[in-house]
Amino acid sequence: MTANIFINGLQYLGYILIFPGFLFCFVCGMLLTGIDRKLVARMQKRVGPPILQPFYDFFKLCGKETIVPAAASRTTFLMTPLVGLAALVVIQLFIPIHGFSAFSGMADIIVILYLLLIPALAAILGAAASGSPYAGVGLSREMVTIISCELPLVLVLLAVAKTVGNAMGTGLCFSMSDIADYQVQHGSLITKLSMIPAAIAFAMVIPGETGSHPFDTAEAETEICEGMHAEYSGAPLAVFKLSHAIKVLTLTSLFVALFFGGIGTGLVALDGVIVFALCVIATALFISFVHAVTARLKIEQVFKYYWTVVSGLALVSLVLAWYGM
Amino acid sequence: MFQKLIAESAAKSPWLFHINSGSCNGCDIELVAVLTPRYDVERLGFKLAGSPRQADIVVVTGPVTKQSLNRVLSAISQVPEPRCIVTMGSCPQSGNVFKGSYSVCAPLSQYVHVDVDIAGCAPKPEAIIDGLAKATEILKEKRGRM
Amino acid sequence: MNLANMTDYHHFPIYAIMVLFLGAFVVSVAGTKPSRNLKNPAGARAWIALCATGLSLFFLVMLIKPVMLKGEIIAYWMGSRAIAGGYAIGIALEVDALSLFFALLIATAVFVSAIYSIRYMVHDDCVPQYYVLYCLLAGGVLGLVLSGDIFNMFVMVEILTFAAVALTAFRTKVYGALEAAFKYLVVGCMGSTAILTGTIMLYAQYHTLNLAQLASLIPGTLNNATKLAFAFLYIGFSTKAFIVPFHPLAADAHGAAPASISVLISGVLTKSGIYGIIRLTYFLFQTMNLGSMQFMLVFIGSVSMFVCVTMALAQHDFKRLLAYHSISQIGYVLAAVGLSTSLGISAGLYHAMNHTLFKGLLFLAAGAVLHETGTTDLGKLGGLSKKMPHTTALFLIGAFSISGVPPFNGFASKWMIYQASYQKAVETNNIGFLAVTIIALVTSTLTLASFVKVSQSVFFGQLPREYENVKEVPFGMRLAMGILAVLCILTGIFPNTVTGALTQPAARAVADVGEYITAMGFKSNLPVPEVSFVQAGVWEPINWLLILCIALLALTIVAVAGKYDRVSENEGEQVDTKYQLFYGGEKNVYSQVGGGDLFWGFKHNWRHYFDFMHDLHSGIVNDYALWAVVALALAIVYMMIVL
Amino acid sequence: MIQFNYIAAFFLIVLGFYTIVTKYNLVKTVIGMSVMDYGVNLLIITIGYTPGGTAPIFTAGELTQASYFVDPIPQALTLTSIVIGACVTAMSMSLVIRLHESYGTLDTREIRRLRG
Amino acid sequence: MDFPFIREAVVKLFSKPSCNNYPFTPREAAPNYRGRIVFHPETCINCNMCERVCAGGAITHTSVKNEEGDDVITRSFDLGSCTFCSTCADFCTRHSIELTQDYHMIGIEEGDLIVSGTFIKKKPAPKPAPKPAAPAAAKEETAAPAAPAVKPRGDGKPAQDPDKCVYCTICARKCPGEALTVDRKEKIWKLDEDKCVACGTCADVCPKNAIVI
Repeated sequence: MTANIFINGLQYLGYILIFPGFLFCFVCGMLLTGIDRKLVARMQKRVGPPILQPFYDFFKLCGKETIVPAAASRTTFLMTPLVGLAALVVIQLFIPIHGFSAFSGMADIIVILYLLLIPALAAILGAAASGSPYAGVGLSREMVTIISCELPLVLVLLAVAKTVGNAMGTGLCFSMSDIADYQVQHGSLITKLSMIPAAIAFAMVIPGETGSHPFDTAEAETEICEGMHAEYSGAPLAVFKLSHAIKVLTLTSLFVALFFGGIGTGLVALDGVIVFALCVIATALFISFVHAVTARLKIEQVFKYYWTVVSGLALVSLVLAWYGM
Repeated sequence: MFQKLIAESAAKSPWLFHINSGSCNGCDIELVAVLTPRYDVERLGFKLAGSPRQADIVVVTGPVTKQSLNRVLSAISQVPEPRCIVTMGSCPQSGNVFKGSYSVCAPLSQYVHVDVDIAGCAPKPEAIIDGLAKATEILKEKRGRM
Repeated sequence: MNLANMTDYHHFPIYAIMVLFLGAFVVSVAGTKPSRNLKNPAGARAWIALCATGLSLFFLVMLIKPVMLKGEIIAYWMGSRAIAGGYAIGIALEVDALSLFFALLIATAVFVSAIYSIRYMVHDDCVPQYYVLYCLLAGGVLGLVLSGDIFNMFVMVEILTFAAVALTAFRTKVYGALEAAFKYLVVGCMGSTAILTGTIMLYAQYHTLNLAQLASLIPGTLNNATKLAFAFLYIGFSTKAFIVPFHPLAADAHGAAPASISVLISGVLTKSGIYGIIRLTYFLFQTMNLGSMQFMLVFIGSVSMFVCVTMALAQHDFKRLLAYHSISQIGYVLAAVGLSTSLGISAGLYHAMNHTLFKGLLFLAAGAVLHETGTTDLGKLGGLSKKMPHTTALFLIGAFSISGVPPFNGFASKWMIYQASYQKAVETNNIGFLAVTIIALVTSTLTLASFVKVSQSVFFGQLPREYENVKEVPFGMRLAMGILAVLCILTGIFPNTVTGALTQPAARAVADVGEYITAMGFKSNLPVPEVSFVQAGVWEPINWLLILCIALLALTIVAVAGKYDRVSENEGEQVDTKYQLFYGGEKNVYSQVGGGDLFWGFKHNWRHYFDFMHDLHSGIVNDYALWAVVALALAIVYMMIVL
Repeated sequence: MIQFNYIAAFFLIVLGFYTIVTKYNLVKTVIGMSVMDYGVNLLIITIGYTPGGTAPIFTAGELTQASYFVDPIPQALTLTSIVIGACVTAMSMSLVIRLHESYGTLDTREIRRLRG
Repeated sequence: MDFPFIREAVVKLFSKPSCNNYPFTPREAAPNYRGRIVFHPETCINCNMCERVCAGGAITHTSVKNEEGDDVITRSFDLGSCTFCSTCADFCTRHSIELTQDYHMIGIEEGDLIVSGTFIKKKPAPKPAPKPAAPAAAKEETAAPAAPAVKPRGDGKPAQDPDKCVYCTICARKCPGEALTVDRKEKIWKLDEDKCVACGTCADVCPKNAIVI
């Protein structure tokens, strides 16, 4: 009995620390960022940094001096990056990968939606704690971006809940693992008519949530000195960069888990996982592509764009889902 | 091992912070040219940082006018260690044609220790890349000393 | 009467009320001369008030076991004057789970606020009178929710309105305090008059004032006069709950009143209004199974939710902002209650409870800031986190709770509300309820935005020079805030326990009207309803938090091992340039991003709406009275058409 | 003739509302509130009225049938209501005095520091 | 929102990067690029024209006497103060200054950016051959009669043709060594033999061709 608990505990610890947890997130997130940077450079006819560049950046920042400004509140300033990172890793644990999730049955899509707020909130609090006026501007923009993304995201997730619920006969289904199981059994959600606008809307939300072009108003390094991270240096900054990398991974894998789950070739044993990974990479490439071909928007344009175009798409999807299409 | 990794990485990802202390913009344009597809220093890991807190290398252009002196010095002091200060163009190194003016405080080296001077008015992008490469070597050495 | 008889728990409801009114009496008898103790100018009178509120809370807590857990309904006839000839002549208290639920909330808020008042009211004159009014207010609200008699409800409403108006105007030197009190008095009196008129009309029809008897008589006998009475009563209780269109009063009153009173106004008075509406719609008229009634409550709730949160975004005063949020959260409660499903009622009550806790906490934090700095203007404050770290931490807990950030209690209850509204939408196949879910989710984010603004402009950012010498607030005030913060976290982490012990019995009581009627001794042929609290989604914060804690722990270990916290900090008084903020290299630049401009990107797109709203809230008492009259007229027309 | 009472009562209530909404003088607002109160009081009293009824006092032997009484409960309610109405008037007048002291005017259009 | 660069992005993704890969493949500067200054001290005649025309004040010289009494002149060019305008090279009559195509100018240590050259200027001490010109320091009258017989002196120093000379003073103003004194009123043209470095600038600038070398 005790041994059993011990082994279970060890297994869960392994989940948290290694596979869908820290190590995996660290490596994959950083690699995705590296690929993104390389790809954007190539699209601009540049050579671009090596794919391992984010790792170099991370380790270099770890070795730098960490300065706490005199005006900052020390604890908040130093703790918020860690909280944000931990929350992101926890979200990653809840996202099912082709039916496998480390902690199934605990995650509902609205919970995930709100957990996604925590990293952003941590960054915002850290920025506020630094006391910098640039960080103040940055955090206000980040907050407006969050508001902008929230409405389409909510609509998309409700549409998904309704679609899966319709198919399962319960009317609505919030559980992430149920959605994954459904897709494994009935094919991925993207094959449904109602889910196509939702998928497009979700894909458009990803750049906004991760703060990538053209929605990177919050971290506009050329106008407001890196915005929220203006006063961060050294290891905390490294953690923020890592969080950003993991956020890309999290959102893309959430996207794939919601819309492209359950695609398998049936040729090899782990085909589902491989297809999943490929889908994640493809989505990341799409984000890079958007990054490369757009210029930064003004914050009010970001808001307008999300609350009209993207929300409109999501609403169409919700209405279609409501009438069972 | 971790320390070695950090020291190795320090040379591979130097981030720049650019301070214009009253420059004519010639050097600034050249510094931007370094980031363009033709020269593309990002392949060496260079990146322009928005804030001095995140920078490793401070690039100063311009003849350090009296108005900007204190600002330049405080911005430089806000860069975390290990850091490397690079003056670019003739102005911060000596004052160039503005030498002797009542409003110019150049050279910068009488206020802070300058690690690398990149000569030229304005320097050619290749020269800037060379200078920055030298700066990364110094950076790595400084990291080793820490 | 022997002791055993006296300690019978059937007497406890009246004790809980009596203790407070007695407290008011004793405090007033003790005279108006301030004591020489500078730390507590009210002297023993403060302790009397504290004891009274504490005792009251104690009596109510003792009732949890019989009423909440065993489901007993205490029918208590004053002076043992029970039913005579089929009509209730005497004055009755009737405590079911719903009443007790609200009474517990009220007593908790009152008790915590009393702890806070002791040190908070130090700088005021006339503190002894403050405690008289305080006890009156508390007693009034408690009497309202425990009363089994509609006329007594009216009397208690008047008492609490009076005390609240007097306390709003208590700091006469405060900008706008008198004005706020007068507006509140005018519209509040219109509301009270409406309640009295409605009561009288019911009496004219049914010749009884007892709630249970009315509940047994009214259904099936609706005529125009009854509908008129319903409209009057509904508007009367709306003014007490400050829901749209009465929200400007709340904003004015909260902003002007002392923070300890703002806690009561937002946490207690609004709850009394909600309680009145629940009693009215579910018990007296039992109209809630009508789609049109559900529609009305949900619609007004959603409008309150959204309008008030956008109004809050436009505010520049800490307490006014909190006041608008208060009404926004009441909108959640109303919308959830209006869903008329057991889950919805349970969620609404849960949110009502959480609202009392976190809004109390936030108002107390605002009071702490006011106490130390003398202002609540968001534009003037800044950087207090270095000077008041505990207050900042407590404020952040409150802010996270109200914004619905997991794992705090706001999230748990909002999550239930989303589920309830979505389930309702699916069950009735009505896309209108879906809109409620969406509005609730968006409002939640806007709330978060608003609190980010507050934390940035009050607690973070740069410290203005004049607040260099600000200190942390006294322990008594921090204790009061700490109690609420702990409750916020506990109710957030153990949502299932809390709903099981408190809100589900209350929701069951709401559903089971027949039991309420029969407990009082009247006949009821209402069936015992099937009550289910099944949700589609799960929220198990313990597991989730455990994982988060492990992850955070692992990170912290790595961080400590990697000497993450070995940072360079400024030493000594003089701030080296290295540790100054980066502001383009400038030195000592006082630059704080103004609280008002933070959400330009959002507001710019909504500028016509904001301009319109600003013009609408004109601040003229006639306009607010006009809104009340229009609301009354609309309510009458709506009731006449749909009921 | 009892209908006139009801009409008068509601007329008074509406008159009170009208005064509060349209008059820009604080004192007139207070008067409006009082008028509203009187309307309600009249309403209550009217409801308790029984044609031909007497005072609800039992004096031994005179009356045997309680139905000749007017309903005593509304009268009790009216007393309470009158007391409350007086309190409202007193309270609002005291506020008006303080408002006049600090604002120097009784015009509601100028007493609007709190808005938006 | 419109996306004007989609096509270009896709095309460029599959085309070769336009990067010239600088530090790994060395690059020549463009023709006529003005880079590092090279100084040829052996041809310098210390006329100091370069110092006078230098806008940035980058050119300095030091003069030390060695034991033989000769001037050891070190001319240094501070690249850290130079605008690379090439005016010094243009003005140098002896072509001792040259701006090369070398752009690699990085200074790490003190003096990395200084280009200098040293040469010895022989002391004109014994004054063997050009004796006749020497006493001119004091006696104007003697100089004037000698004027008609104007012919090149042979040592590279100027001689005046009084017939042609209009005493416009341009030569005096242009003389880098300030060896000439010309007074317009008194009609005096005087050469300081010690200061003259025989650069020939006066002959070049004379509008009347009144100076012969």
